[in-house]
Amino acid sequence: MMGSLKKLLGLAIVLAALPVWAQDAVEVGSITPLSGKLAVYGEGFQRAMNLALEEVNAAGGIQGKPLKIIFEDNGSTSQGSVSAIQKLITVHKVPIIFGPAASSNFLAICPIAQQNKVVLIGAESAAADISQCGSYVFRVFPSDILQGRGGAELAKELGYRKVVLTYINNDWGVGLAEAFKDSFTESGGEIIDEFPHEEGKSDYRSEILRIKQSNAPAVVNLTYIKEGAAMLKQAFEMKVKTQWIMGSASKSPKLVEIAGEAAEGIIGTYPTFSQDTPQYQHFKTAWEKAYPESKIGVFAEYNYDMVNLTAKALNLAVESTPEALREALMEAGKGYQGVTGDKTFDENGDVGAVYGKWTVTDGKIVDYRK
Amino acid sequence: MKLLEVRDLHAGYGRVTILFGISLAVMPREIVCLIGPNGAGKSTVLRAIVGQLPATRGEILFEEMATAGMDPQEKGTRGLIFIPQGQNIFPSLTVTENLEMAGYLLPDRETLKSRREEVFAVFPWIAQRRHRPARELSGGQRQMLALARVLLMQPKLVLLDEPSLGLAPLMVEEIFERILQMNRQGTSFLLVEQNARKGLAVSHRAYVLEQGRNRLQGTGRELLTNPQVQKLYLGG
Amino acid sequence: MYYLQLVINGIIAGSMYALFAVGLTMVYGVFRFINFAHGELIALGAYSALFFTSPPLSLPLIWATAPAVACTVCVGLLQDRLVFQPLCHGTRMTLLIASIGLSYLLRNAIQFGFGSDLLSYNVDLAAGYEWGPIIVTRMQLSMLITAVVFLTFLYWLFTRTMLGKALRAVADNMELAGIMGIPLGRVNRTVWILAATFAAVGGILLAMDTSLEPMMGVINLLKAFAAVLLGGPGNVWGALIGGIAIGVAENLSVAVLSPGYKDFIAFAVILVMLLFRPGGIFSFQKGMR
Amino acid sequence: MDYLLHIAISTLIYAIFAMSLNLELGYAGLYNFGHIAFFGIGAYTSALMAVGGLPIPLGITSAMALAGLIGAGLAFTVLRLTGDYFGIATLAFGEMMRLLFLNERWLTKGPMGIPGIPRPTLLGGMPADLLQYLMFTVACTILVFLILHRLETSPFGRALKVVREDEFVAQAFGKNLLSLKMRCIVVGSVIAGLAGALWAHYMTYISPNDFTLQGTIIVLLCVVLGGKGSPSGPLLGTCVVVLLQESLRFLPIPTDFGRHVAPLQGMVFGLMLVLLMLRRPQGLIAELHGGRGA
Repeated sequence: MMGSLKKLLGLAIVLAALPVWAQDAVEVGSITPLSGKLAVYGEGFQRAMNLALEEVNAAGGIQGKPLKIIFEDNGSTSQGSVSAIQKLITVHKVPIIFGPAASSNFLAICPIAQQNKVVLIGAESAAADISQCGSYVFRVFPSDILQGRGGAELAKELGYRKVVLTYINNDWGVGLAEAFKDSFTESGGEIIDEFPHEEGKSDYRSEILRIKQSNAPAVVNLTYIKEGAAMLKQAFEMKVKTQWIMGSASKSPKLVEIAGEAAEGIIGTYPTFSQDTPQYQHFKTAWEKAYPESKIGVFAEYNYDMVNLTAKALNLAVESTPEALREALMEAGKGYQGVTGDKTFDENGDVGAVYGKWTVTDGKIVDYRK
Repeated sequence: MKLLEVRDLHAGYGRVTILFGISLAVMPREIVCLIGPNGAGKSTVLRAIVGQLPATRGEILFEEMATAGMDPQEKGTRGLIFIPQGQNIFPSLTVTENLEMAGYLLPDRETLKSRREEVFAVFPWIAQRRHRPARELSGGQRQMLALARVLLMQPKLVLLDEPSLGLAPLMVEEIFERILQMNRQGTSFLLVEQNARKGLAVSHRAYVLEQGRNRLQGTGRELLTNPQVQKLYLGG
Repeated sequence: MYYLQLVINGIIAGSMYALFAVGLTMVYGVFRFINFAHGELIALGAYSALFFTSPPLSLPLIWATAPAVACTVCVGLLQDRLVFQPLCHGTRMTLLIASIGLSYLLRNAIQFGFGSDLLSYNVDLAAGYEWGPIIVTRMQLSMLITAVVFLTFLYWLFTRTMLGKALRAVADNMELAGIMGIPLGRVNRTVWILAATFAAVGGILLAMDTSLEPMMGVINLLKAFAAVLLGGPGNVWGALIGGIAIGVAENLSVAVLSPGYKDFIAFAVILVMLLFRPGGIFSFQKGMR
Repeated sequence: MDYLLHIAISTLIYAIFAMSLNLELGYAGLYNFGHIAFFGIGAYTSALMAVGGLPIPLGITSAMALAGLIGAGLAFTVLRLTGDYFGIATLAFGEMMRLLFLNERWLTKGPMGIPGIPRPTLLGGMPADLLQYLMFTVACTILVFLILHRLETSPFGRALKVVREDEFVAQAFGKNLLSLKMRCIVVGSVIAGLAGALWAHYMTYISPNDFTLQGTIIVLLCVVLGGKGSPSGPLLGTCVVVLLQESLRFLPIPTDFGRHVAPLQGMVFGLMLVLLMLRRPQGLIAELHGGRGA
């Protein structure tokens, strides 16, 4: 047994000493949840990034060299994210890293990126705190504060002064709920009842009953796909007649697929971008061509833009120092019109956003119009 | 013909050997008792005969057939039954269900049914409590139930471990009464008994074991009157 | 009425916990270890039904149930043959850790095979049935009926058949059962078949209610643990009542506490039970009833 | 280089944590499935105090003290339970603590977690860099190792061993046995609290997600793999587990297959546990210490 242990250790040492891939490509890193509870989304992120990658390389890559993304799994945990970023920084020496989904995981690695002067870009992390992470941290996804405000405006626009607020009990849900509450009450709205719901459960009937009990005309439900679908379905079966106002994370064909009829008529906010732009049309056709068997995933457009924007920045950069790359990214963002709209970064590395409204009609997610 | 014959049996738990060459025999229609001090290996002999312990040396013959390689079910159907000490009923089963568990050693369900009625006739109190869980029974009643189950199986030989353990004297009387009764109907017993006086009184023959070896043997009466046995095991 | 509805929801949620807990408690009753891999049997049942309803077979869900249960049972029996039987002479902790390992292995195997995407059977929706102010959905009704049917079957098996009685006897005292000529192998297999069947059917119901994901079993397993302990390990009817008690307690808690603490209730119940009644509500002895 | 330092630091912190579990599991035979809770209590205590501006040494000490105190409370209530009951009770305790971390937002910031936990500063006032932090962790590991080694050879340790090996003797111990186990849990909790505090200051970020049942299971694997009941066992086990986990990152895996890697890794972990139990339930290095077979 000691012998095989030695072999095992030997193997690990050999593996650690393997040569890093040849430097004839420009490498960037990506920390993606390929396992754990966010793996549901991770595959979609990866597809979107690969789609953009192929296009970048087809168009000549980075100053003649192909672009390459090194994917590191983080197991959907902050610990995994730290391991992953340490490896990306020291073994692969990548200058730019695409950060992990889930704000808690993103926040865990921010200080490391900042300290090592590596550009960190997020495509899904919405927490307000990320704005304060430092000069090397960017995101192509708008902060919660904006979405919270957008949600509050939507509720008011629909004529609801009193709502029930429920949110998924994780970093995303709590962050967004705070932002929504501040914005909504500030402008005179009233929250009748407010409670979190647990992630990953299959029975939310009693939570729905609590909603039903409050007789709220509208419910703001900031939740994920699985939880959202289960809640909508069970509310439908329990004949709860209320207007559901959802957040961006529920805007997924998967939710509509699972909840079916129950998803009809829900309205949500999302950081909008017009689907009529040539950029979006191009993205949509490309996706359908590349992945005919799967629908466009959540935040796929942001991941797609992130890779394209990074490629533009790398092409713009005059040298490969962190400072130059940072500058190049700021520069690349200026007025950049991606699938998800304008990606001009402010001094915190945040982008602005227009909040659109989506609704489900006839089993399809469409823009909500009065 | 000997019903059971044990020749030069060595056995033990793991590396610890307890039996160093025990030899004994039980004839048909006989009650044989094993007595001896604590740790002499009396219960171990029974366990080795039913096969709960592997014999490291020696032979065990039941009706002149080697028992090595027989599973408990085969021994049971051939008429060799073991009643372990203490926990010898299923407490969470009802009284009737406890009796029914003998069914796996009977040829068919009809036999089970008719013999169950016989048992109810012999033990009216069992019939009365047939639907109660057996855990409600007292210690003596449990022992009786275990014996009643033997009646149901009608074996040739019963290995009985400490039937009187922890029972009130009156109950002990009754238990031994039943044993004698079954013996008269043709069942042989090999019993281990701490209460040596009582055990010897009901037995035809007995073996005295000491430290895993045969020490003495003789008829129950002979040993009862043997001064050495009296001094060592009969407290006087 | 609000509270009555909460209690009804609790009973139905609890009857699902009970369905899982019964299998868990039977395995405990006979083999004396807590099978962490039971959760994966739940997921496996759901996923194999998905396999049979998808192309190329595309069976209707109702027909897919039987082969799905059969597959789960096979895995249950394989677990027993390859892992638990060889370990049955070791300590109970060895068995327990092995079952944790198996749980990991199977869960990841499911993810390997089906991916971690959310999947669903696409069951049609229907509005619930109303009786005055009380509303019960069709899915809830099917869960309740399934639980009642299966547990009634179990009751029949345990009290009316030789095999069922033998199973209880083995749980009581395996050594004595062996001496009595009860075929231990057959009884052991029966336990696994029953446990896997209950898990698979429960898993399929859960998946019909919501969706499928590799973690679906684990989430429900902890509740099942609580139910087992509440009822006293090895006590099948205790597990039933324990499951319902936990379902009711956590659903009632939603009315007063933050639903973020819904799980907390189940765990608190476990702790309190263990402290004050280590043997469960009903039992003070081992054995299966 | 930083990557290697990172691996070294996390291995050592996990090794300390594993050693603390080993004290309970390997010596006293207590299967504590909620051990991660003490890691979490340590991490949160130290992090909150440091973020609140209190000196870090005070934070770490308080973390250990609080973990020990809660450990004593837990031991007091659940020690009467044996075997799997103890396991389930502690599992419930662990999950309850996690839910507290998650839901008591006024204190722990809930799921948002606590970012910006300071690293210990050196005399000059500069935060420790990775190498210095590694030194600090190494010192802690050696200290814990020595204390545990000392315990093992002390009458206390021998008593524990006897208790584990022989049920009858254990019963004869009676009340003393309870106090022995109690001390075991308290010491184990204090050390787990230390590991948690080290972790918080190293990661600079903690959230309730770091303290799930999964964490306990990984550490359990470390302990069981290395061999229960010797201080070096968990150390070795942790090294193997971390190396296995990290070396997977270096396999040249095609991107399309990438999504299969994580489940495969999980399958390997699960299979390892099962095979270990089947082939060597006493762990990898038990034979060096003359450990008993299964």
